[in-house]
Amino acid sequence: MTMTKTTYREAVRAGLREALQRDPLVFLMGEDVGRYGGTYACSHGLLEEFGPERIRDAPLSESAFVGAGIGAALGGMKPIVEVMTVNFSLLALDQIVNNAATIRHMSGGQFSIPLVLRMATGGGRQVAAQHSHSFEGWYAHIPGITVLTPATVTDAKGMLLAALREPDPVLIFEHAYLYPMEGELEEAGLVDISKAALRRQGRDVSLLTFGGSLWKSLEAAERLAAEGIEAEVIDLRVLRPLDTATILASVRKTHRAVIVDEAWRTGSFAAEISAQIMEGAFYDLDGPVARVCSAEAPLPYPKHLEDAALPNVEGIARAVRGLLGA
Amino acid sequence: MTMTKTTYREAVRAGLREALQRDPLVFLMGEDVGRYGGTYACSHGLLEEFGPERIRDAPLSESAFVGAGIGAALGGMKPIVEVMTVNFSLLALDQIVNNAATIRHMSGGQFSIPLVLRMATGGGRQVAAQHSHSFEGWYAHIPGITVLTPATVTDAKGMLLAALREPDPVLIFEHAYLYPMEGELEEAGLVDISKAALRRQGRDVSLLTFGGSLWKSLEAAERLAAEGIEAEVIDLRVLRPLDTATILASVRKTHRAVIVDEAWRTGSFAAEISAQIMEGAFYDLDGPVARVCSAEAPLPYPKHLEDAALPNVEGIARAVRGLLGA
Amino acid sequence: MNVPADRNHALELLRQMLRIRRFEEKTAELYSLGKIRGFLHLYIGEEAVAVGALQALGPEDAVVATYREHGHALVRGTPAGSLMAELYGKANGCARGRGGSMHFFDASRRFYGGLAIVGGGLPVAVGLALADKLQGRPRVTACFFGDGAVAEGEFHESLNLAALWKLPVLFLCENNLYAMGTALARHQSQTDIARKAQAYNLPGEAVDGMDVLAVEAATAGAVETVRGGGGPYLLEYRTYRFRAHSMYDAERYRTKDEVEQWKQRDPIAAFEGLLREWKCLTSDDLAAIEADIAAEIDKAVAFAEAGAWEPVEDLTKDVYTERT
Amino acid sequence: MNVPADRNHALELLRQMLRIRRFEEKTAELYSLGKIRGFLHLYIGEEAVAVGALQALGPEDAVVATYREHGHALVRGTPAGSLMAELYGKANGCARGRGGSMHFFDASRRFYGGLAIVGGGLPVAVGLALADKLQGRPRVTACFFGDGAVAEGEFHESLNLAALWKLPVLFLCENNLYAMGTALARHQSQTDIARKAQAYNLPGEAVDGMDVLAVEAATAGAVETVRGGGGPYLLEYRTYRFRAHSMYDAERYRTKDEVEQWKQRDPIAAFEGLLREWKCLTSDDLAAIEADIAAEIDKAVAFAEAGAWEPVEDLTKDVYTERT
Ligand SMILES: Cc1ncc(C[n+]2csc(CCOP(=O)(O)OP(=O)(O)O)c2C)c(N)n1
Ligand SMILES: Cc1ncc(C[n+]2csc(CCOP(=O)(O)OP(=O)(O)O)c2C)c(N)n1
Ligand SMILES: [Mg+2]
Ligand SMILES: [Mg+2]
Repeated sequence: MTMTKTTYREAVRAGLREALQRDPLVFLMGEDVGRYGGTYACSHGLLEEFGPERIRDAPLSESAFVGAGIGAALGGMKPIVEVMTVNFSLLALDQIVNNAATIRHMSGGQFSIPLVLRMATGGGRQVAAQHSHSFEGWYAHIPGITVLTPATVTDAKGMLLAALREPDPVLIFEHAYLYPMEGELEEAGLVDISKAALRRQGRDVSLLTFGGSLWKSLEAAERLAAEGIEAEVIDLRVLRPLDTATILASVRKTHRAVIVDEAWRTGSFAAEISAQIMEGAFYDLDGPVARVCSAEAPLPYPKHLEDAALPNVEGIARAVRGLLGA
Repeated sequence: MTMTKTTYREAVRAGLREALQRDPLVFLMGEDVGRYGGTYACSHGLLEEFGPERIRDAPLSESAFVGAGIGAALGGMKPIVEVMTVNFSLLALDQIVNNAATIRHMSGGQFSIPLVLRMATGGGRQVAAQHSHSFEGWYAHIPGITVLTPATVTDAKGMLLAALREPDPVLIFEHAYLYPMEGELEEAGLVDISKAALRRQGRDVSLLTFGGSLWKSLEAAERLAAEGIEAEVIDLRVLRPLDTATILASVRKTHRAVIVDEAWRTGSFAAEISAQIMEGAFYDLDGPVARVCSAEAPLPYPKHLEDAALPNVEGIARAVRGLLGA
Repeated sequence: MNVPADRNHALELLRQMLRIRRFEEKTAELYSLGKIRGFLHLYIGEEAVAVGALQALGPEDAVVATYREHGHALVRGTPAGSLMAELYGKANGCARGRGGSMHFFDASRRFYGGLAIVGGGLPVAVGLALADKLQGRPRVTACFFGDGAVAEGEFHESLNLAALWKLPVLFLCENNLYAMGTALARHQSQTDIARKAQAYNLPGEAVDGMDVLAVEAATAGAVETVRGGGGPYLLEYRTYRFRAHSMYDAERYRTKDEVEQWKQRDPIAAFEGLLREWKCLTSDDLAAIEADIAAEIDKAVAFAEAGAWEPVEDLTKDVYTERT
Repeated sequence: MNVPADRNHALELLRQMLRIRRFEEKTAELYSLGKIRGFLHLYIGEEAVAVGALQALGPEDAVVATYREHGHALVRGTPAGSLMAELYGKANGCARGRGGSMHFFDASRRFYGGLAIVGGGLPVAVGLALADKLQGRPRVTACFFGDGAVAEGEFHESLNLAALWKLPVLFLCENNLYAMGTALARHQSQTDIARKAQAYNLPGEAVDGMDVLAVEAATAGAVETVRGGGGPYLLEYRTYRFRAHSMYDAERYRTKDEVEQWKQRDPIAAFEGLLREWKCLTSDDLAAIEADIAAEIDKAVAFAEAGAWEPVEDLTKDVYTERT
């Protein structure tokens, strides 16, 4: 297993490059992926390397180019479509729900749509209400698609490559806050996109989370460890289909759980996790499962309000202490 | 209190007519609300009565006419916008999330958007995968809007009139299956749109549901009563802001709950209800809360598969029996 | 059209239009019997469009259609039995019964639906054409949609994208003057749909959609341009729907008179008249064609009746590809 | 323009353009100091558009703008201090600090954002105009958007709706030749944006957006038509953004040369030259204007610096209207 220090952004880029090199059917399409180099610079340099046919700048037409990705996949290509951010993906939602996720089943299995849809997600960069959404939980509601939330540099690259092997649509949510993050890129064959990952062992409580909130949860676990509380941290990684077994195994061990999800609390994906624990591990619980989510308000611009609105390390630690009566 | 026998469809129409008569600022806009008389005939006759300025047929442009409803509300009107069905509302979702729900908060409270958005929802009429969605749970995730799910003829009319008194956007989901349903229309002043309703008293289990599933749940309760199991049936009515107090009070009494929601199970609003019970009544529970939802597949056309996919009376009863070990 | 040389072809056009007409008349009957359920949108009156347009395509080309697609699937070659079974919701239907009337699919004929969100097929067609262009295949994708779809944002986005990238798409607008109950002038500020092509710098052309030969000729010309690398093409077929929008429609939005006037231009009757004038068709010919079609439809109904229901256990099959 | 009679007005045009320029230069500086965060999109180079266009509106008219709206809000009359405080995220900002650079709002001036989803403002503008029409008020709504927005479906849907219903909307396209890093010809198959008006049967006109007088004249003409009940109007202002798209942009998509050439056409320098030629402007005049503006901006910064942060307890205030 080789290990390289790299950023999340570079890991995404390395994944894109490898995919494009490996398979002539792969191409990248989206707003400003080419000449601009990608809003988050994930595709910087790829236009020069692969040319404008395979690195396609699209007009501001989310519905059309996502739909075109679906059509291209139906036509035998392996499109990677980048929607600049999850915020704009609402404009393409009909294509995702009614075509990408549905055509295989509705046609009686006649058609495959091997489409990979990438988008940046999440808040925390002071870009205010219309640019800070976390809708990956919404997407995880839709049967027919796979929903990935890479939180590490290894997953940032590896999940993309694994997604391209899937015969059905895969959505990848890259937390915009993570792009500059450095980490160790492990290259040890194919990354598994069916399982949650244990990121930290613990016995007192399970912290269940994904994406950008993983790092906050790990930091909270460190803080709690200093207080003698050992939190187990599970990175869900795949929101659909969910690896319920790993979640339940952890909860059965710790008997307590806190779910951390950056979406608004009501109707968050955290609720789904809580409900599944209710259904699968009720008798193992020593107390109610708690959720740490975003405040129920459009995310405001100023840092102090943004910090107050989003899940934060102290808030997570406090929720755990609350559960333990500590 | 006067009581009149009427259909759900007629109750909606009576609400529309009363609103239009009462307030010259009210108008109705949507696809085929005028000359066609409304896809579900809810607005039949209104064009003749109120004229084309107030009963406006819109082109197939969901984003534009929903956005125009937002703008008209900002401009001092009280628009009732009909999106033919929830399936097509995805095309207008950006307007709903990023403008309707957000502008008040984001502007620091400067603007009001007294918009009422009505749409038909749900499955059960063999119209297949693209016309059978239940997205009211998705909408209930969005802070800034109110989400109503009238299940009775009284609510069909009364909630519409109450919604028009709100200064902020209200979404009303009318289950398409209910339009021909007959019921007693109670006219006893304003309908409350802040509370869930107890539709049936019971001591053994709480059935928590809304919209089209209310009637299935009531029927299941009858079936269970014959077996000696007394189910309490709560009609949530308002998905956002949710009346958690009523839910918890019922669960504290019965110690058991089954949630019935026509959405796909994973990420359904039923999960939110389950999580809230976890958080608010964990120690009152005699067993895990269960969910009865739709199968995780696009809804197929044939009746036998549709019946198998959607929550049904026997499935609800079975879930209750499962909880009670009966 | 060269009368004697093309007689067989001409008879085939007539036969195809009649097939659609009779097939749909049967479906309306079966709908009242409760054999077919859900939404059923009939194409009756518009047959010349699908029949004329689809002559121009080869088997490698692709078709994307709407919920009003019985005619397109029939002409494209999907067996009537497979379509009828689909309407019944039977497992021997062209989409295993899951789609019903609005969602015909046939991979073997590159028939990509039967998509029922208005405008939703256009981006998919653009993508199919993109795949062909990227793989250097000389194929075209024909995308059918109604006049109502022209108001949707996806019409605009798709035409721009296709023109920008010079993709081999035929945008085929079936302008039947109504989007459900909303007349063209009530949903389009510019009622000349073909003219909208200029906004995307692509060729646009209006055609008499009641004249199967005009439809065929115009479409063949457009296909030639598109296949030759000329980029997308917009055709507007001016036609009319004789029946209600769907089986639930009380038709309050148009007069009986208007409908009657358009029926005077019935594309089948008109073409039949022409063929008789040209001495290409005798009453015996017609009777033979009708008998053929009647037999085909009887067989289709029998096939549907005999079909099995998909087992309930398969409900979630093919939500995802099965992993082996 | 009648030189002597309009001298004051001409100086005001210059002053407004300079205000925007200096205000934004200050914001760039404050951004590097970390006083302003998030996205910051500068309007520098495009000042003639907002300044010229907004002359034509009265106080009852409405404005809908994009995330690149500092200039529009300044010209519309929102005090610079209120805007600067908004950029700081302070509670004395024009949106209580919640919106920041992309979301200026000012109800008292009918300024409806600062909306940052590209294309998202157009339907809202259509609705504002609809409200006016329904209430018989002789108002117009001016809706600004970029060339990039023209590709979005909402452009198409909104123009059709407004034209169909003859609503008093001005569709004002600020064509600065780029949508972020994508050049016009790479996002529009038809680069003549004004011409797209024909697809909606409404008047469209292209204007030199670097010439404040041309902008003013064309917009005044359009407003007259629109206010007179002529329905919507599309204006395309041909302009150029001198700075990066936002503060994060490495500008790989265009050459320094191209930018330099456009800077030769700087709308402020050009108009200044014209005024000097006309003997309407002396160096002293200019110095006085600059001093005025400098003082205004200093005051604005002081106002922002002195502003309080909104209390954290108010985070969820105004998600809904408070019930009393
Ligand atoms: C996005 C969307 N909005 C609304 C509908 C409901 N609907 C189905 S068909 C139709 C009319 C479409 O008219 P047109 O495009 O002219 O096609 P036609 O039915 O005339 O063939 C409507 C409004 C839909 N299916 N999709
Ligand atoms: C729907 C949507 N897609 C993408 C973006 C990201 N984005 C912000 S500005 C911009 C470019 C817009 O270009 P244009 O409309 O020409 O306006 P300009 O910035 O040139 O003033 C993009 C792609 C967005 N805000 N909204
Ligand atoms: Mg039509
Ligand atoms: Mg631009």
